Amino acid sequence: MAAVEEAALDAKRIREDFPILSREMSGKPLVYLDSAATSQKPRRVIQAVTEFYERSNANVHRGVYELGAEATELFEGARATIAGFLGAPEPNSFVFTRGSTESINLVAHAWGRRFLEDGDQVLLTELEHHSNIVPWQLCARDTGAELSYVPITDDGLIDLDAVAASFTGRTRLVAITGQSNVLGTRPPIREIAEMAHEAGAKILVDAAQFASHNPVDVVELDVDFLTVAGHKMLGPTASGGLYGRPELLEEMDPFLGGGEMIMEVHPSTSTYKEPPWKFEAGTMNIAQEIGLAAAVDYLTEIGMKNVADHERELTAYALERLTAAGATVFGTHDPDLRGGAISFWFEDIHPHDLAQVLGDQGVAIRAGHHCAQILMRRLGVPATARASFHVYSTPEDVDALVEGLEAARQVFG
Amino acid sequence: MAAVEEAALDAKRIREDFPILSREMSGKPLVYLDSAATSQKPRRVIQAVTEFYERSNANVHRGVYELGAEATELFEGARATIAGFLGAPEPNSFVFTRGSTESINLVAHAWGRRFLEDGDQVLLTELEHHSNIVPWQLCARDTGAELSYVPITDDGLIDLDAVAASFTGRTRLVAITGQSNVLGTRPPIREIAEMAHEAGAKILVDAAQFASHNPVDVVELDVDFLTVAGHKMLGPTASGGLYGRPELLEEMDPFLGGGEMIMEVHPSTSTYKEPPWKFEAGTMNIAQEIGLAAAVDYLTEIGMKNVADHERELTAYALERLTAAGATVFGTHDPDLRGGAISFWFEDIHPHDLAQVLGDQGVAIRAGHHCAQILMRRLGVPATARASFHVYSTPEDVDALVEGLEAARQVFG
Amino acid sequence: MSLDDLYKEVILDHYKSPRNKRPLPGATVSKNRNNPLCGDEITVHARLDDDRVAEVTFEGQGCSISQASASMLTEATHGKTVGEADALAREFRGMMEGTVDPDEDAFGDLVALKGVVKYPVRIKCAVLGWDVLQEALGRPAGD
Amino acid sequence: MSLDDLYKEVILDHYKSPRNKRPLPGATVSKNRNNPLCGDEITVHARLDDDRVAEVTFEGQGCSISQASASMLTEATHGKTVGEADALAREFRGMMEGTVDPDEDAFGDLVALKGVVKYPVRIKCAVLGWDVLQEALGRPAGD
Ligand SMILES: Cc1ncc(COP(=O)(O)O)c(C=O)c1O
Ligand SMILES: Cc1ncc(COP(=O)(O)O)c(C=O)c1O
Repeated sequence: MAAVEEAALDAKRIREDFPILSREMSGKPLVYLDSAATSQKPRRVIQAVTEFYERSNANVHRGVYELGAEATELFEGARATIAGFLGAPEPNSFVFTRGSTESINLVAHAWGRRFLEDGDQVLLTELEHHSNIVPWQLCARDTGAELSYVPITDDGLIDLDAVAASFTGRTRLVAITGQSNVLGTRPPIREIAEMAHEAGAKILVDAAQFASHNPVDVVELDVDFLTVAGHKMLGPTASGGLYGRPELLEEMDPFLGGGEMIMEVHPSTSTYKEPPWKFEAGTMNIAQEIGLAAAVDYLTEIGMKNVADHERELTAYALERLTAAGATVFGTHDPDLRGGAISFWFEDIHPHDLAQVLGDQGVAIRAGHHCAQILMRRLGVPATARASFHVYSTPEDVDALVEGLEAARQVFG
Repeated sequence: MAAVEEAALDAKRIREDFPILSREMSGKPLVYLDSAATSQKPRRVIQAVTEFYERSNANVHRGVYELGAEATELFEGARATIAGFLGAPEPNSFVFTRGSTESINLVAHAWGRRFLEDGDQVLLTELEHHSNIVPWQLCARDTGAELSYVPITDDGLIDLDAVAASFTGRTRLVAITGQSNVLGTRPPIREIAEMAHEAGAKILVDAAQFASHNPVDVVELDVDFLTVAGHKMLGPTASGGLYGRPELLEEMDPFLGGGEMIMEVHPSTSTYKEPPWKFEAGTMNIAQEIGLAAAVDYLTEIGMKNVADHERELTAYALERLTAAGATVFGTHDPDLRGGAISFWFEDIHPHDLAQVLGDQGVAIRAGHHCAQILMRRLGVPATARASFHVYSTPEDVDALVEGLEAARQVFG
Repeated sequence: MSLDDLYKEVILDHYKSPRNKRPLPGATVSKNRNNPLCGDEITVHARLDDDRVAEVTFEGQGCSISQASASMLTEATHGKTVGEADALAREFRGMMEGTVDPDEDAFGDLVALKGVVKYPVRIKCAVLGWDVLQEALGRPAGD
Repeated sequence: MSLDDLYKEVILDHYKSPRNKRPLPGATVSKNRNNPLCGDEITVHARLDDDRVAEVTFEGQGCSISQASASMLTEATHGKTVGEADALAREFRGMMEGTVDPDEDAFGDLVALKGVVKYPVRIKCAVLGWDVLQEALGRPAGD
């Protein structure tokens, strides 16, 4: 099988770094095919968190004593590591948040409510995750801005003509996924950024999936905001952040108020620190960002290009085997145009039932709307079954999935 | 020494549960007296996090497979544990957040911006931490509400007459600390809640310090909101939450928008889940809340009454020794009226220099405004030095502090 | 846990050959709801005759559990008074919460759904049709 | 790290007996700033005579590092041109960032502050007075 011969990375060896992968589920070896929901964590990330608590735990930015300085160095060092991973021009253009959802809400408050006006347009796409829709709905409610959605092609792709046709004279922001968590589709971000800027609009990329599976360079992509979900890129839950173009971060409102983001507090007004600290109120997710930096180091050692290649090989293999087994796979079947989140429908079996039967075989896949109800309506299905990959996924995982489908056919056939 | 003879808990034994306490700092055994900034973590909490990642990691609420159900059970089980610890009437009255700061911001957005109107009053006190001031300033800016501050007595206490005198016909909310992070002062919450309710106002208690050192019963205190900082009560960073009276949570706006907090998403509007999930957008701090539940179990085994008693004993001892050494201790000296955050000034030595010299002796204390600039102005000092305790603190820690003062006197005397 | 507990014969039978799955001309009430988790959707039509559920049908789509439960529901409540149907809905919910041990006689096929209790994520699927029914009967349940 | 590197004799001397710590009647510029981290506060007064810092004093309160640094600053910039004073401020900041190895002659007592580099939290204290000076000279530095 081609995928194995010219493997981009040694997934078998990598698997040994992930303690959870040796557990069983429902009495069978665990086959984890739900990395788009959350990734598993390598030992090194878990240890980075443990070591922080066992050796360096202190609150940051304020302690004069050595332990406090150590914790601050680890925390700000994590910022530099993660910013560098994204090609950010400077560490301080990366704001720590709990993940992609909080990052998008941050922009919707600190930039959106500050700069959007009645009648302005925010351009989304039919691919978007609820986390890149609902914050804009709430922002639109407060500002009078309007949302519109670039339609996808029947193949689940974003067509540049469709994007061009969606701009109005009032388009102020394009908020778009870097990689669909349902179809794996990757819109042409570089080109859309150019169109946005020509139209005088900003562009935000929801990179919850994109950044965890592809090399990212925010300067080359020329985007204004890019959000990161640490827990999907081998990092701890509650880690992640927001890259923001420095000039934009500078002029934005604060988001959450509290300790650490201020310069001076008077009874009715306050002055704020410079970005990124202006957006980091109260005690932050210190251990988690340090863990995410360990994940980023781990991914960098593997090489993000290899991660993407591995994903493409697995996706090609899975598309071939699922289709042969009789599944209907949504979105394009061209593995060069998509990442490895594969949504499918199998015979008359409801995805929920399918996932249940598969789960009983030790195979973890997701069933549902994947936080993308707008896309589900466009696809004309109430839900899909979804398999998704990360560095530790193997062709054997795909084989187990396909065998599981046979079991489901027996129960429901 | 009295404190040792009738000890409320065995701090020496407890210390063995905290791996970090056996490290050195600046070449000396670590004497950690900065628990009000963040507490250290017992092995059990660190292990709960590790075990989650090694054995049960999956995204919650959505997985049909066993691993997903397991993770959901641990996460919702943590909610029940923490809610129970606070005496909350039902687990679902506890919303997960990153800590006290995010919780207060949540209320300032979801309740404040929804219900406060031009000219309404939000009543704070001069004791408040910036995290219980700045969110209200931002909310006031957006709603036209006004902030006022109950003055403290010269002893750093909140006098009920002063509270009564601060109410206006337009008071809608009293937002008050449960325990000052600077002076240790504990305002009489039960009585103030009664006054607030009589005036038709709600009461929010910032329990970042209070809940980590005292037994809490939200029903008995009769408060409307109470915020918790997990990292200060032996839990992981990025853990914590908000207790909210169920009827209030019910009628509040959403806060952050995104996946998981919705029922149905349509292009321009959405419907939301019931509380608490309505306020939990995107992937949450899963491992962290599970870690916090382990911390709560640990504290419950020790007994919060013993934690409070231990703190009182240590505070009494520290007040006595610091005063004898020539330090000026701010706030009341009555250990029954205060918890163990002890701010002091020592001779002509600036707190920052003091903390530096102490740090060199292995003694970690904090120097600065402690995110309480309004209180600093009231005390008439630019900064204070602060020592603070938790279950692992001992009279010997206080002794080391006092010895360190002698060293500082030698450098600066 | 074994899958056989969940996907019992009788459940699969109701799923594959649902009873009373059709529109109901002359219905006096019709209510609709969906379960956003899995995209299940159920409409319950009922013709109420005085205080009695004279006829009840359902329409919708979804997983085997939600569809089988709705199918069984139409059989179990047919001819009952509104009060009896509501009581049955509440008993059913009790069974799902593990607080009620079902009376096999009153429950009939519904007993087969007891296995769902062990799969917490699926409980909402089993309860969906009953929520809609109670709403249709004017006895809405708390979520 | 040793405390002696930080609290050198000369620093403690400037701290305990600050030079030119007083108001400056006839000052042509006065600027004030504080460091919210530790509550340090410094005002710099200068009498500029053409392009020259004819006289410079400071007032304020704060930790030994911020006060000693300000005291040294008044000695080091006295009589310099605005351009020279600004250049010194930049060199000083370079020393604090570890990018400039100070010229002992030009720096004088200021060299003693080199030990602060090892205590990152304290760098802001050392730099505060210089920030104010540059602002007073109309050459504000980025934060
Ligand atoms: C009284 C008080 N309120 C609020 C906070 C902020 O809470 P958190 O650390 O959870 O952001 C703190 C801690 O810094 C505090 O001591
Ligand atoms: C495309 C996409 N956007 C946003 C999110 C939400 O991000 P987070 O999990 O960090 O809240 C997800 C993950 O659920 C996602 O797949």
